[in-house]
Amino acid sequence: MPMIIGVPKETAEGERRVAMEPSVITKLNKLGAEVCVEAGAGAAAFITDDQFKKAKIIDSSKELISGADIIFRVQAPSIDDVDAMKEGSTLIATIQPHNNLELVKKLQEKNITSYAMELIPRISRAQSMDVLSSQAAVAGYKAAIMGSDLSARFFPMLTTAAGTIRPSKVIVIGAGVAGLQAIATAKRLGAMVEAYDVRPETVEQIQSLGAKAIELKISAAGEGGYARELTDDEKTQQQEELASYIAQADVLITTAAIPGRPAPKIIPETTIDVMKSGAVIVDLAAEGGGNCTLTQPGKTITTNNGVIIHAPLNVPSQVAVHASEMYAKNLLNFITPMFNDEGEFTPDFEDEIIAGALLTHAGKITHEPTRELLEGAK
Amino acid sequence: MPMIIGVPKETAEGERRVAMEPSVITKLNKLGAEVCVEAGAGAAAFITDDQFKKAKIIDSSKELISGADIIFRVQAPSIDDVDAMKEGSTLIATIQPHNNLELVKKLQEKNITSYAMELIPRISRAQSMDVLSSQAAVAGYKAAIMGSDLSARFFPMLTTAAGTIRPSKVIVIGAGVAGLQAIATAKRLGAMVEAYDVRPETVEQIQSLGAKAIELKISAAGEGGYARELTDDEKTQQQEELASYIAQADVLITTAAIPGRPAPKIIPETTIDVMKSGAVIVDLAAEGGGNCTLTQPGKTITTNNGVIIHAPLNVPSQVAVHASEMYAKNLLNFITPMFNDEGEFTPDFEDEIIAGALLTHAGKITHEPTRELLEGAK
Amino acid sequence: MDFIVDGSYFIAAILFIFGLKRMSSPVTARRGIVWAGVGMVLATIITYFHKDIHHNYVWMSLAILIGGAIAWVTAKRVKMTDMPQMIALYNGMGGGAAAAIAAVILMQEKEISITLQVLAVFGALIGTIALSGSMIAFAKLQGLMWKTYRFPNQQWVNLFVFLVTLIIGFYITFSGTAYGMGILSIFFILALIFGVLMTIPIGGADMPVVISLYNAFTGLAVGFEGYVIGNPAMMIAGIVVGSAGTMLTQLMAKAMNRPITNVLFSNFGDGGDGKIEAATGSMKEIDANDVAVMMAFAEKVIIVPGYGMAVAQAQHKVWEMTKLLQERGVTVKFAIHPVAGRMPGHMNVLLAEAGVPYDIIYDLDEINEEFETTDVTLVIGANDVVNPAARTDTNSPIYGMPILNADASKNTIVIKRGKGTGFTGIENQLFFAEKTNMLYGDGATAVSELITAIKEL
Amino acid sequence: MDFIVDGSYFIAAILFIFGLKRMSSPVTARRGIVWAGVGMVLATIITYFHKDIHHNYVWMSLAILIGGAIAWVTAKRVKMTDMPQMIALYNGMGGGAAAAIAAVILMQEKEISITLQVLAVFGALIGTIALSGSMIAFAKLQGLMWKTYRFPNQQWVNLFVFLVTLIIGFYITFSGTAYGMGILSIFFILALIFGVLMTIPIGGADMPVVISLYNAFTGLAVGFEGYVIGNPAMMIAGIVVGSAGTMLTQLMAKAMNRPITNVLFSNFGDGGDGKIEAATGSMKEIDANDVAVMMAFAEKVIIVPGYGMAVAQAQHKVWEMTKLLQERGVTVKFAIHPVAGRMPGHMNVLLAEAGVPYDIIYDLDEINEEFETTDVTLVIGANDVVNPAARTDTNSPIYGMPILNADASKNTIVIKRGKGTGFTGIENQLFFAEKTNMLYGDGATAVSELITAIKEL
Amino acid sequence: MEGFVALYIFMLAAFTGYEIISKVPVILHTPLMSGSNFVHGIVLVGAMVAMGHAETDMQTLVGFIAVLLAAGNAVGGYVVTERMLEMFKSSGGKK
Amino acid sequence: MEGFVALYIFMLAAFTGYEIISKVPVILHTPLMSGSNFVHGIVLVGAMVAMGHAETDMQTLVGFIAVLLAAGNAVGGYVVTERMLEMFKSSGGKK
Ligand SMILES: NC(=O)c1ccc[n+]([C@@H]2O[C@H](COP(=O)([O-])OP(=O)(O)OC[C@H]3O[C@@H](n4cnc5c(N)ncnc54)[C@H](OP(=O)(O)O)[C@@H]3O)[C@@H](O)[C@H]2O)c1
Ligand SMILES: NC(=O)c1ccc[n+]([C@@H]2O[C@H](COP(=O)([O-])OP(=O)(O)OC[C@H]3O[C@@H](n4cnc5c(N)ncnc54)[C@H](OP(=O)(O)O)[C@@H]3O)[C@@H](O)[C@H]2O)c1
Ligand SMILES: NC(=O)c1ccc[n+]([C@@H]2O[C@H](COP(=O)([O-])OP(=O)(O)OC[C@H]3O[C@@H](n4cnc5c(N)ncnc54)[C@H](O)[C@@H]3O)[C@@H](O)[C@H]2O)c1
Ligand SMILES: NC(=O)c1ccc[n+]([C@@H]2O[C@H](COP(=O)([O-])OP(=O)(O)OC[C@H]3O[C@@H](n4cnc5c(N)ncnc54)[C@H](O)[C@@H]3O)[C@@H](O)[C@H]2O)c1
Repeated sequence: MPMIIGVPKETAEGERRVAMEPSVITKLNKLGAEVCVEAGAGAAAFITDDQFKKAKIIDSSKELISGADIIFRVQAPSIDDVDAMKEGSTLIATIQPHNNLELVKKLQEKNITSYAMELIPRISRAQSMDVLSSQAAVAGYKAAIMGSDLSARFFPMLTTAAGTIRPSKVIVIGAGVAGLQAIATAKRLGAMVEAYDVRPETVEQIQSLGAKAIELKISAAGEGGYARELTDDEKTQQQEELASYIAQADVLITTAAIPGRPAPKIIPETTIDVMKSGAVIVDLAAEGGGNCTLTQPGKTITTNNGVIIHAPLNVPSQVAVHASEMYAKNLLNFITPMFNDEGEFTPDFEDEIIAGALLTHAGKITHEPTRELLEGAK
Repeated sequence: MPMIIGVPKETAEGERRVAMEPSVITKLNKLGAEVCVEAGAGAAAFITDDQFKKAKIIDSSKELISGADIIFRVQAPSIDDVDAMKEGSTLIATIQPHNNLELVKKLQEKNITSYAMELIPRISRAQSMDVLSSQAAVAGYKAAIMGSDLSARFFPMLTTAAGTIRPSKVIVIGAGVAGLQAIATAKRLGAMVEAYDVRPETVEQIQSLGAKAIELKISAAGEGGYARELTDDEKTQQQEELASYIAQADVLITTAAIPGRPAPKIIPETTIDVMKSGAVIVDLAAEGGGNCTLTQPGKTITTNNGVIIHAPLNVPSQVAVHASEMYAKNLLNFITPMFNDEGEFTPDFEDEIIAGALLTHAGKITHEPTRELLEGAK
Repeated sequence: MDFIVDGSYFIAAILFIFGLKRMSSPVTARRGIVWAGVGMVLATIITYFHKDIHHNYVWMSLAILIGGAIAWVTAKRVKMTDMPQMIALYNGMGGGAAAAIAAVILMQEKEISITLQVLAVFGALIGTIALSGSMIAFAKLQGLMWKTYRFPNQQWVNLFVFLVTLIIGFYITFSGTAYGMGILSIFFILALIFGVLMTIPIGGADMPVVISLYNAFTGLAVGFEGYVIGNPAMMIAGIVVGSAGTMLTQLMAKAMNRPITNVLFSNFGDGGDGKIEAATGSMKEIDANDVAVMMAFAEKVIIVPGYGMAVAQAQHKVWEMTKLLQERGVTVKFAIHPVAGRMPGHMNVLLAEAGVPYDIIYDLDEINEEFETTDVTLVIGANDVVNPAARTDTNSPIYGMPILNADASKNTIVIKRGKGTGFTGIENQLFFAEKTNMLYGDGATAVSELITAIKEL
Repeated sequence: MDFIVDGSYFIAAILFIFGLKRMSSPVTARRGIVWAGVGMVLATIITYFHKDIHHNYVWMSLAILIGGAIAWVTAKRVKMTDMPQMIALYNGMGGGAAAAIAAVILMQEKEISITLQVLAVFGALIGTIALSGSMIAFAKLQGLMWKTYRFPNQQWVNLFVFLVTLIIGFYITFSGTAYGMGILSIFFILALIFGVLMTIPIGGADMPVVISLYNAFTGLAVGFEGYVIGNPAMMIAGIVVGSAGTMLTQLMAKAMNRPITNVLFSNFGDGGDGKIEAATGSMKEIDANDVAVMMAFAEKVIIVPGYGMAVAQAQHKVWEMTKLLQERGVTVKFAIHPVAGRMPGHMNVLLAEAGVPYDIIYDLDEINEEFETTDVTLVIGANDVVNPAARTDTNSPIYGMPILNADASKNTIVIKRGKGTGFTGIENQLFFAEKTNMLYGDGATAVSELITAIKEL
Repeated sequence: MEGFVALYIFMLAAFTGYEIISKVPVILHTPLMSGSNFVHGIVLVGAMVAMGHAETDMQTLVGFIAVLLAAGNAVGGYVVTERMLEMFKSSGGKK
Repeated sequence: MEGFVALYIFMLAAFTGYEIISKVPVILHTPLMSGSNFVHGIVLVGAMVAMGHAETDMQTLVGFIAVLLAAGNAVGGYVVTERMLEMFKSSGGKK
């Protein structure tokens, strides 16, 4: 009996991605698994049921979920959906346990082996499974596109018979995966791009894309390639120095994040006050509360001085086709080593990556921080 | 007494541009004219009244209009606004007389000297006054941005740990000013761009932007650099040949136009039927009815097979800052030769450009086709 | 002593060779002439101790002083633009000296081997031709005589004179010592006349080529006489110059796009002269190496790209070239005309693609004043946007359009494929202007050549 | 007849010079050897008519036949990898011939000028050294003897032998014809011994340099003996080779990053030999010219860009180089590793910016099989993504990451600035692999050099 | 030939050799070494002359050896060079 | 010197001259012409020798003229070349 992988239609609002892609089905079949896809699961990502022809199309969501040994999802399932799952089956999704404690409990109760993709350790070998990277790349690209679309100005310089259009200045705050992609895209469009990040190694990376690195006097390099939180004093200083740069910006893209914490508030109202009328802020950190104090996640507002603050949620969803493709491939790369040559599903729970992503297993919460949140420190 | 140039706030719906720009005021002053701007005229284009400080800000629209010797506008005024104008004063705008016959009559009656900017002959010397070119450039740029924003796919190729994203194919139909700009912008974003135009000389021009020219067997080169209309047979052949290309497109941008005629219907439903799910059409010809039969001007629709047809009106308005700047400079370049060294307003009605743009003057309709429409052939 | 003398000559010969080698690269050229100069001083001083010199030391020194002083003063005074005729003059003097040496030897009527005799006479012949020919060239360029002089059957007359001279030369060579002063004088006089005849019909524009040819002649004459009097330094310096000069003559003729025979003999038919005088009417082609040197040693270069750069997709190369120039300290700016190319911002798109930073891109208003102070303006595939007709010719379709004042800069180089016109299809007087040179070829190819050439400097 | 003989020698000399000139460019090299060959045949045949040859025609021909036949057969049979020792062998034969000529002359004990005497002896000395030295080099490379041989105070012994040889040489030179066969024999024997002593301590890796040096020696010896027997063709060919060979020796030593003195004398102390034999442990530096030739004459080249290309912003140059290669008919592909650079699609952004068309860009899955059939893989600033440790070293932080199999291709060239590690900070065995060569330098600069070098081919 | 003339010839020939080699790609080092090795095979001519006017048997013998060696130098040098340069054949034509 | 030796020297010197010039940028044509014009000013040496062993007054006179002309060639050639090459001064240093 081959393992059955079920891919339900996403239920979260505004979610257009799907955790499957036609070419991935073929590869899963090769591994020895069978794939079932809910009818219309790919519709929002423009993948028709026809294109999923290598998979079994199942009309009812409940039927699909209850029949599957492994569920592939983009976002965390509803409690109901977990209820419908087989006891002891496997769930792979971006579960965000700290926001979904109840769900985790449910998973534990139902004895479900669940993996939170976003918890995969960011080691070299795991890069091909890293959904944070793949979806951040999508978001970064899209942020630049949204910025150019919202701006009432040209990005590139144009010398025309009706005068010379000066290129827009785009400033990117946070040069992680998303930030770098935003830099690259804005540069492509011909904008003058400057970028800032607290981690000093980003200077070279920013320059390697042909953009200018803004160098302030504060460094916040933390462990494992992530940033640490800044002290209050440092924050104020950072803000002031940055404000003088940001005042020049036509488009400001903010991507700053600190893992497991709310997004740092880097752009206070005072900074926005000095910005140009018609300037656009795309706050990619909206999901974590935003990098601007004025950010209203999910909304687009215009301030009194004419600054447009766009704070989109679930940006990768907007590039649903390719975001789904990359997400599905991440899942494929994650699950591939769990199958042995005979097509049996034998995850190695000792493996650094699997252990890192494992949230619940055999009735236990294996992810320590989540367990602490739910059950208190040991 | 210096001439007074009045710039009212645009009244047309959705019009965000303004026919003035701060640097242009300085230059007009140098010519010997005084400039009055209606309060808030630039707001939608993010130009505050403050920035217009070299001009007199007048709160009331009526007051401004009735006090001005020359009115600068983007779009044609309402009949009321013409009523408010001084007898014998001058109006410069994109009047589109064939769509505004009544207005023309009114202008004639009020003895107003009116210039339709879009009628300026497209000779080398007039390029700096050519609003069709300047606004088409804006539209072409924006079309590519809109296309990338609406598409659920990446434009560029990306080789990532989560697989290689193939670049989008963007096809541009009509390689005039707007089409070329769309090609350039889509190329910049990393898309594979192909373009088609009936005029054979565009092949080299398309290639000069690094894009691929689609060469069909039909040529429709007309007089003066514009295209002629095709015969029905030719049209069918064109459509069929094109359909095979368009089936590959992720984004299709259509800009085909024939001056003084409705936009040619190049993309019939049968072509759209073969397009990919999730493909995007940006129909820049919407103003003229669109190049697709399914186009609904001003609307964005999704067809049954998942093709998104976006048919925006007044695209330049979306890039209001720079579109206004270019438009205002066009007007400046147009009016500059009309002032003599003493700052007197002495238009030379013999001049090819002035004569070409002149719509009504001294109680006469001077633009022959319009006069024919209103008064019948002589 | 003899050993020291010979050794000094040897060192001088080495110095000449390396001096010339250095002179063939712009970077080391200045040191090259110094090396050669040192060799010359060494050779001259040591010659006072030469074993064959028995007397006349004072007169000799006097001759050196007088000749040197006159040459020094004239050479220092002359204007830079008059340099070519001075070269002709000094070259003629060298040819004369070689001929005079031959004369002394032939006058001595010693029995010498036939080889020596042949070379002595041949050296005398070409030295003398170089003398009178160079003098005519000098006179022409200095404006001392009619530019060209022609008469019917000129070529036949010349041939006749030449053959007679040659026959007398043969006679001198093979008559042992039987010839007398009379014959010798006639020989030299005829050679002088032939040099004059050969030069007078050649036009001013071709003079540099002819001077170079006489320079090679003098070199050979010196080399031959060096052999005759057994002086290897003279022999080697002379032959090296003779060979280098021949090569140079060919290169110069090639740079003018004319075979060398054409320069020497074609002017009898048509009025090919005066080409340089008449400023307009012809486009002057230029070589990529030359453009490279001009730009590399300029203070400021402005690049004017046009539709041709887009067609050639040469933007990446243009930027690479720019960086090379910048590395050498040249200020490079891009001047973008508002309607360059075929769509608004066409050039911007391409330059941005190539990575040209915005701060060296200027539009017409910002840069038009600067052309006057620009050493080299490089127009790449632009045409209408630099057409001065827009300023002057009221009938031109582009009259009234502002243009980039490429014609105001000190030198203008235009890269285009051929005689193609621009968008408006009209002629462009800029291409015919005196300060304009054409570098023909596809934009990408031509700029590639420039890059290679700049790198080699 | 003498005139014809001399004239033929003259022509042969010219053919040699132009032949060598052509051999110094890969494009004309093949025709160069043919020119030189024609010169050789001409010179050899005409020598039968040389005025100084009175007898021994048959024996002479026999010697030519035997020597030629043996050489022909061995040269045809030898494997390509054994070429260097064959060159050593033939070169030694040439040196021996020169020495033998000197021997014949010295044996004849005629009164000859001191200059001739000096040159004859000196030629004999270096010819003999070249003979025995080359033979040792041959034996070593052929594996016929221990790789190196050392004993205490070796350098002093060598010096002593050399000085004694020299003193005897002086004696022979200045004793007129008073020296006898005995002294002469001792002289030659000592010279032979010195050649052996000089060569035995030098390691295998340095052999090519040493062979080149002996080649220059033989050239000089031939040149000197040519002077002695009054044969200008030999003289010129010999000296040209002597000079060219000296230059070449220096270039070769430089390519190995060692001064020539180091090669000859340094090996007494440390175990510098065996470097080539030990495959791992050292990175081999390579010259841009060499990489250019490898790529230009390859069928297929794969370029692997990495973060270093981004840092150097070398993408435009890389594309320019690619186009040059394509023009020469080379198939060039880009292999993009999924995590090359520092963000997803980093390389794509840069290559697109430079205008590299998508259809020659391949990702890991598409191209990884192809490395095996690739002549040259050019790694530009990539490190982790081509690190074979990912396949083999379970402890490596990148273990399990798929990598580009750059190490599978026939040659791998790595461009990087120095010994810098990649993102993960680990060593890369690829850089030490036998088929890998390092081209050090900033990415943009190094590729620039490649472009220049390719253009010059 | 007097000494200085020889010196001049040596100097010019050396300069010529130097100029010829000064800009050679590394990959040609070995073939060029081989080619120049062939060129000094011209020593054959000298060996023939030496043998041709040898006066004693001993001299004839040494001459014989000289010719033998020289012929080996010339022929072997040519063949080896030719073979090495073969690799520049096919691709060279592409250009 | 015998004829063929001269020929060899001529050949080598010619080759040397050719190699030196073969790749010269056009802008150096005139200075190089001038420089080589200076170099054949070495004829001065010959002129001095000719004058130094002149036998008759006539010969001395011709020799005198030869030296005069040759000195003019040398000195004038040098000065003119020097001045022409001055333009490569300032910028040359930039590199
Ligand atoms: N910018 C706009 O919005 C716009 C729109 C429409 C029209 N225009 C008009 O277009 C013109 C633009 O002027 P321009 O100076 O840029 O261009 P241009 O006047 O069209 O001249 C282009 C020149 O480039 C040369 N060329 C073409 N291909 C080349 C190649 N591969 N390599 C080298 N040279 C090449 C051609 O000469 P050869 O054939 O001899 O090589 C030609 O003379 C103006 O007249 C303008 O009014 C502009
Ligand atoms: N793509 C992504 O999304 C992403 C994100 C984060 C991390 N990473 C990691 O980044 C690494 C990418 O691998 P990679 O092979 O592209 O790069 P890499 O392993 O970081 O190696 C780069 C190499 O380039 C050389 N270099 C740097 N600057 C140079 C210059 N100016 N010119 C020439 N060489 C230069 C360095 O050596 P020298 O100092 O000696 O010159 C270095 O060895 C992987 O380990 C990957 O996991 C990737
Ligand atoms: N080892 C791997 O293979 C691997 C895989 C993926 C990512 N990474 C590394 O991890 C880094 C972070 O990845 P991410 O994009 O997911 O990070 P993230 O989304 O957590 O943060 C985005 C960026 O915001 C920056 N930031 C945080 N606080 C800031 C502040 N106050 N001001 C300005 N900037 C601030 C961070 O430095 C980071 O660069 C990446 O740059 C990448 O190099 C490594
Ligand atoms: N003389 C000047 O200085 C000047 C100034 C501006 C424009 N122009 C020229 O005029 C041309 C047209 O300008 P525009 O952009 O305003 O044109 P437009 O807006 O009228 O038309 C847009 C394009 O659609 C094309 N088209 C028409 N029917 C088509 C069909 N059936 N299929 C495909 N394509 C079709 C036309 O050829 C044109 O290129 C420009 O390309 C430009 O070269 C010249």
